[in-house]
Amino acid sequence: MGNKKIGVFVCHCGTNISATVDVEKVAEETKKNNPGVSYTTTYKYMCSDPGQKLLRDKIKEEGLDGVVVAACSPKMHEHTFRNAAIKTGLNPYHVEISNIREQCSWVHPEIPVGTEKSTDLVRMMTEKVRKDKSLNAIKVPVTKRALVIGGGIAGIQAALDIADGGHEVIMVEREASIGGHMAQLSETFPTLDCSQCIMTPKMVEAAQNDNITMHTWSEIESVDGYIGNFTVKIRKKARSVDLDLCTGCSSCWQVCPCSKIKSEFDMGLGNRTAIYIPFPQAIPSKPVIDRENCILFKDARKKNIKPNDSKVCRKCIDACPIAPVKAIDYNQEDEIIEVKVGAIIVATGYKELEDGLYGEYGGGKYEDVITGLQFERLASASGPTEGVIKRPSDGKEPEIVVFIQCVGSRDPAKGCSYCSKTCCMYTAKHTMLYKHKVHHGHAFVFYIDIRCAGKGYEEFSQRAIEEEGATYLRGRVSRVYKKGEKLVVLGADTLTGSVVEIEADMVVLASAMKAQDDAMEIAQKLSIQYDKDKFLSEIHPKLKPVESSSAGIFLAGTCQGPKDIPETVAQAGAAASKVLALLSSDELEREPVVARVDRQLPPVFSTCIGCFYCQKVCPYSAIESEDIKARDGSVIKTVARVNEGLCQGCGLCAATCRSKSIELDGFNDEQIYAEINAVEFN
Amino acid sequence: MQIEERTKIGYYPGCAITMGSSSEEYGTSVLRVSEEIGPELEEIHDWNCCGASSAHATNHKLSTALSIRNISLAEQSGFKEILAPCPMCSQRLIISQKDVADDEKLKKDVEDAIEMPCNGDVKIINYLELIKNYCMDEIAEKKKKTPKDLKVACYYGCLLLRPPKVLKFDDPENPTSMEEIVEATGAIPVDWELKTNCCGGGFTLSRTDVVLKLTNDILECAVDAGADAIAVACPMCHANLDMRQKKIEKEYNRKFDIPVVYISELIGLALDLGPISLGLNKHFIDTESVVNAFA
Amino acid sequence: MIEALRKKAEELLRSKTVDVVYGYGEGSVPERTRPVFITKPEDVNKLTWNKYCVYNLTTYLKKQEARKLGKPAIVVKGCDAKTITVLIKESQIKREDIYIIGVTCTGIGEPPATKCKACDVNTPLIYDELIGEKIENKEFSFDERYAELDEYEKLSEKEKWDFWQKQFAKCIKCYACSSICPLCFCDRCIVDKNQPQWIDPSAHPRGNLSWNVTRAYHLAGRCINCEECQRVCPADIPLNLLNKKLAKETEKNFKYRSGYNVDDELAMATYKEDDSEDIFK
Amino acid sequence: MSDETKFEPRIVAFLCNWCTYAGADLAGTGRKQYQANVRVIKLPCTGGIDPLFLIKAFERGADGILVSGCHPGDCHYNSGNYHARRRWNVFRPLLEFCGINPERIQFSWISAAEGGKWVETINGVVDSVRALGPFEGYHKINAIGPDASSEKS
Amino acid sequence: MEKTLKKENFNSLITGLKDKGYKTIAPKKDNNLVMLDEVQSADEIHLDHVQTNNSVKEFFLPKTEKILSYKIEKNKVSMEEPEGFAVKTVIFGSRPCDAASLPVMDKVFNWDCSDKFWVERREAITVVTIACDKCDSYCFCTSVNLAPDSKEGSDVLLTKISDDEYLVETVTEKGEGLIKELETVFSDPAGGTPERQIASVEKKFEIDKVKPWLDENFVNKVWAEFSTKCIGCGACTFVCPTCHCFDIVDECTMSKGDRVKNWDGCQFKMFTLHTSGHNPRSTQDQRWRQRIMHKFKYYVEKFDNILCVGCGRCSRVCPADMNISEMLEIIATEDNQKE
Repeated sequence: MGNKKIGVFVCHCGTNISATVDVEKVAEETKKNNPGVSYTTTYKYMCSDPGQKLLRDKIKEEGLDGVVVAACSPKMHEHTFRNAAIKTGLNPYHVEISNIREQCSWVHPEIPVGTEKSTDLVRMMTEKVRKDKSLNAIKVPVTKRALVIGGGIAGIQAALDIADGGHEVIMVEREASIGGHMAQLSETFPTLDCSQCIMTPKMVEAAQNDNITMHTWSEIESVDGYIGNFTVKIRKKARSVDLDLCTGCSSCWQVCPCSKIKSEFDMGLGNRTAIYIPFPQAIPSKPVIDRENCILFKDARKKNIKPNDSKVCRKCIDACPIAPVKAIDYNQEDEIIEVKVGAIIVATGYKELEDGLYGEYGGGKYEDVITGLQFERLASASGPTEGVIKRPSDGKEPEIVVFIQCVGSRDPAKGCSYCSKTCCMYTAKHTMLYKHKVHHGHAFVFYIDIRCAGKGYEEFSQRAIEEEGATYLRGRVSRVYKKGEKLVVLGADTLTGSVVEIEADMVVLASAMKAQDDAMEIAQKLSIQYDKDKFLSEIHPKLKPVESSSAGIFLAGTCQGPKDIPETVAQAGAAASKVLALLSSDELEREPVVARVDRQLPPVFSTCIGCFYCQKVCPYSAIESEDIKARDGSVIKTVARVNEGLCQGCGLCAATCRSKSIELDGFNDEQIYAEINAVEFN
Repeated sequence: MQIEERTKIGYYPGCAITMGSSSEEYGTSVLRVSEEIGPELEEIHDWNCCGASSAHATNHKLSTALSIRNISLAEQSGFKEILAPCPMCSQRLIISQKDVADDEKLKKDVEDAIEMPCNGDVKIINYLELIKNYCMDEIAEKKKKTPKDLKVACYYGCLLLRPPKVLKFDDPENPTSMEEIVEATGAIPVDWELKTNCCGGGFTLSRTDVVLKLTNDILECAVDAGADAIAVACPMCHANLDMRQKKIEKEYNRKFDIPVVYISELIGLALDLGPISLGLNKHFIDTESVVNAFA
Repeated sequence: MIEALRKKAEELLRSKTVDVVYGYGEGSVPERTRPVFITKPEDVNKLTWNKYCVYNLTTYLKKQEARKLGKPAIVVKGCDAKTITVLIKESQIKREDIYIIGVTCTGIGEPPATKCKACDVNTPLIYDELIGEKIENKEFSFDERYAELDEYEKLSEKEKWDFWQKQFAKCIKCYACSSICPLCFCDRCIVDKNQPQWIDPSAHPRGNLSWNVTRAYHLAGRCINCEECQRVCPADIPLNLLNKKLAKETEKNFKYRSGYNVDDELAMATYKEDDSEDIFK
Repeated sequence: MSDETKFEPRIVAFLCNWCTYAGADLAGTGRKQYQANVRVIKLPCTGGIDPLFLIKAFERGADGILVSGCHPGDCHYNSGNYHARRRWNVFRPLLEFCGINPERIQFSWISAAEGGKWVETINGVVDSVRALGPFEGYHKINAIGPDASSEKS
Repeated sequence: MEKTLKKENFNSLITGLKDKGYKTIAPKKDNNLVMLDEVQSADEIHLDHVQTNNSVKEFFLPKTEKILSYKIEKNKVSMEEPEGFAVKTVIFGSRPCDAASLPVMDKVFNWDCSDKFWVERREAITVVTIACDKCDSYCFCTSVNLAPDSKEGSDVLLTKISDDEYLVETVTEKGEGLIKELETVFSDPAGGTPERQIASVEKKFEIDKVKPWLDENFVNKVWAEFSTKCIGCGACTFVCPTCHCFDIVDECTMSKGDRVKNWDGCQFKMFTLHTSGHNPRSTQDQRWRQRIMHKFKYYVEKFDNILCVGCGRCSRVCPADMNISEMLEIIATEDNQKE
């Protein structure tokens, strides 16, 4: 077992490694000192095609049955080099990576130090390789169904792509209708086509696609299982309307008495009734009762009785034409349904920074200081003002509008230091929409830098300045305060070095794009990583932008970071293609890094004594008990057994087992012992 | 009078409002009111300048030592809390306390300079904090006069609230503590925008033009908001708004004639204390309209 | 007490409720008793009870030689009974497989063992039959129960190291400590695993330190403080100090005392969201 | 500077693959320099780190050990770090009781996004162990080896 | 050549030995144990005990001993055998039964190959035994053809004749040489036959009856009955002066390693475990039988010596109070013979 022929391939990585590590010396030292090493070489780019060809050829020529590639982090190319080994017939789990770039050459500048450390790191891996055992991929059945969390443009696009790929999709949307933030926009840059016109067809297509099952007004309760075999519990919040019976005829929300409720869809500019559909093109165009504000539910709560027993107001149910059973049901309860899916796409979108955070700009006190999305609603034909730009306070047409860029973004003091990427474009769009609707009006824009970097984006923002005549002032606004009817905007214009004071009728804040409030909760339910701004983290920013840290879970859209619609749709397509690849095979090959309980010939059978500590600590309850029986059926001993399908390879059981009768393949006792043994400091 | 012995806190007048100084009416009204309500104020023996003016701009160690000396004196006479009505003093004392706490070397130098230890657990409060923490119920209880629709614009200026991370007093963008006190006296606080705008402060001598512009905006905004008087809690703001008002009127040929009173004077009037004893006769713009409102 | 014990044993054997009674018999010298396994009713008068019955008989519940004799009744003091609770929780025995003869005890061993100073199980917490009248179990504070450790915890780092190095140097790796321990029931102990050999079998300071630390750690949250390991150690190493230190840390951090309640989760097999993490940066 | 003159502490770090190892990689991509005394051993989860590994690391000459993984709640395997936390809350006082300075075994939570914290932590461990000096006790018993009976310590 | 040793001369004896380059081992109190250990001065010596907890075996066959060490540099292996492990030593105050174990074990250590670690130590160590003036119920030396004052294995035998004086009898040349070397320390006997204080050890069983029974009773229920209480801990084999089984294991790191000889014992369940998993002696009664058989049958057949000196340590240390003399009494008693 011990006399493996090991090949060591030390990579220059251009100069990333060889600049601070003497790769030749490492190779030479390894050949001289490490037992079992029969071939060593160095190469400029191991991950390149010729590099991998070198690897494959040497495995065959030298008859290697163990390989150590000393290069970048295993997180980068472990897979690449293991696939190269597969092609030569060598079991991939005899290939180990020494991380001598991210954790050595890049962080230790002096050559002697880096070289010595790299030699140690290589020795640790050659020792581990000597103890590596062949492991074969575990075949696991794949549930041919995908789950999409979030019904915005990202979720819709992903769901459509997967459905077109012939697979079933379950979409879960928290609001009463799909559409997300894009539905709230008026026109979209850079082509100024109206968002409703390009999105509504997609929403309808998604609704009518029989591969897509849509759950609106629903949230994810819990996610268990692993790639190919997720079990997801969905909480269908009580709508108080039976979706099958209701035809969306609108007679109920026409008669609803309490109609002064601030509409979330209209960002508080318009009102809605207690029983409502968020916007005319809502899909499904069936209402939901807002149990917080409906006077019937309030009364029921006060009297602590069943909602249907309250007689305070029955207008909507009376108006409902559906017979014999009414489509409205006050006593409807939340319902938990469980679905099995093979892959999950997270498209939960973003949240616009609330303007209350900015005391300097009136902190939500002045009605005429609005956010970007609120301006979208003003400009939108289906908005509260049917597209006429009016001041929310007195409805007058604003003569002078000041747009303030980077409100919240690029401002560490207010908690987000990143750039929200889309505000420069949508502010330029806003000045155009404003000028198209208020020809004699004048738009001022306070900016730090204009970042319009997409295709056709620069031309779009230049058009706002040259053709639409918007005045761009490079500087920040220090204060906005009300003076009579006007809003005084105190700012600076750094290009002329002067203080600027504009008496405006309306101020639009280009608010930052922040992660959803419950982003952390979703991440922990799916056990995927999130960054310091609570945006969900992709495994690798360049090479794996749509894959999350958990296998089988993908990310699309602004939940992963600020981006505009074209990028979101592109990501949705990418995530969908990953899912299609996953669902294309009947069986899924899973990393064979799973736990294994000791099994021996009689009379010992197994060193496991059946204390089942492992079963108690296993997060995936992947450990069952097995009775070892004698020929006459009597139980000799009860021992633990691992269900390879459920085991995720965390190694908790191996560390808890006192007699070490259960070990994790790939990180078994001998391998870890060999690594620690090889750490020897001389 | 309460039975139990009234809590005693240190009183640090500072150069601007002590007896015989330019804004002594603020000091006298604070002391006069404290004889009626709130804790007993005892002037810190042998207090010195708080190092606000030019000192803190030119010599950081000197100004810190000056402030810390006052605090150490208070500590030695057993005070746990010090009232510094003038915001320039309270700001300077608080910032010095923080500087010394954060910088061991500075602390050692300061202690050597003032030959006294400073362990910095004394709390510095401004006049609004004093009234809000101790006197709100007493005012309601002891109020004798309620003014007939006297509309008052509360003006905080900047030093009471800034720098917010250090002073941690009220909401730096939209403070309400003075409004609450004015309401307690029976007057009606008006909602206006420039209550935290700077009045130009120390530039009143070197750049009078800038001060005129800033104070004009403030007065204009207060008058437009329908205020009959402006309440302040800072001698510098009072000087710029009251003493300069005639010059502003001449410069911008606009009549304001709006009296600028200290919040302590308002409380005094509500408690029916003699206007003279509150120093109301020492203002440039006649405060008669305010006094009559309380009649 | 002895008469009641013998009468009960005879009754159990005659009625075939059990096939064997694990009890204490006369020792080779008056000051010692030895485990006896009574299978015939007429041998019951070999059973005795006195202050020398220090042995924790529950260790035989996991020895095949004893269990070959059939369904056992077992004589247990309060401290020994706690072992049965742990064995049940670690699915090593089923409660219905054994008949427990509890004996009230007010202190065992000559001079009395240190565990008896703060003993709160004079009456066993679990039994089918109780010999001797029930004694109200006293409550002892956390400090009283771990008073024995204070003297050692006060030592400086160097003094602690030197003390334990001197003690561990005496260890001859005879493994009497783990053979006697009723909770060291692994068929193949970690020290017997030689691929890889985590713990050096040799009796030199390096091997002795890793053995004694690992043996103690593997009893964390399990040891019920019966002090047998310390009694049987031929090199007279104060082994129970290590177990007691771990019991103290387990109780301090997780409010868990081993062997008192058959329902609560085993300390080292579960976690709480708010476990203390002041040692984590 | 050869070994004799200046003591260079030898640190072994057991890192969890999903968080701290990725954090260390991030420090690499950020080119954040730190001291090279550490040798990293990657394991799927801190929950998979057995106290035996630490004893063996000391037996192979380590002066200090760092165990680091995901922040509680972030574990890729849900509860791995919770079990680990419970384990170390008990194992470390045992070693301290036997006279091993607790500063020689340090624990920390470092997420995949905290490259800076990795550099701070590892430099902190190296400096604090350098202050403690070489692990005399363990090096001595490693050297003695088998013929302990003839050479009384 | 008759001599006496006064107690007050102990100090000069110890210092004399030190000057002559001897290392001195003597019984020392170590809280509630009496252990044979290196002493520097006489007042450390503790003599009013029945038997030391450890036996002299430890100084001839150490509990752990490096028999070979190797280093690997640049793929070349260099080996090295330990030198100087046998140090000129005097064991002062061992008991006659301990001393008697040495010649018994000489036979096995010089059997098909002479074990240099044992032989060189035997030459280097001089055994000065003190006859037992008291015993306890565990001692049964008289039952195994020995006595509290037997001379086997000793170089010099001291016998207590008064509270502070011992009669010195040299047994071997090595003993004589030692006495000559330290002439001054000893004094001439006062004349007349000194009254020797010797313990009287009651005979427990007839040794001659043991082997014949063992020859017939490989299968017997007494083995199981007696050994049910044995927990297989191995303490008895480690403290026994005549148990000499050992295990060899390699302890190595990447670049160097040691081949180590450690005590082992037939009572461990792993002792006879085969790699296949089969264990010829899987239950404790088989192991207990093996212990008795080896000591009183196999060793006798091979070397014509009983591999037991009756010191009683195994019975004293046994957690389960299994008394070996009690077992032998059962074997040697009349009615048992027939079964």
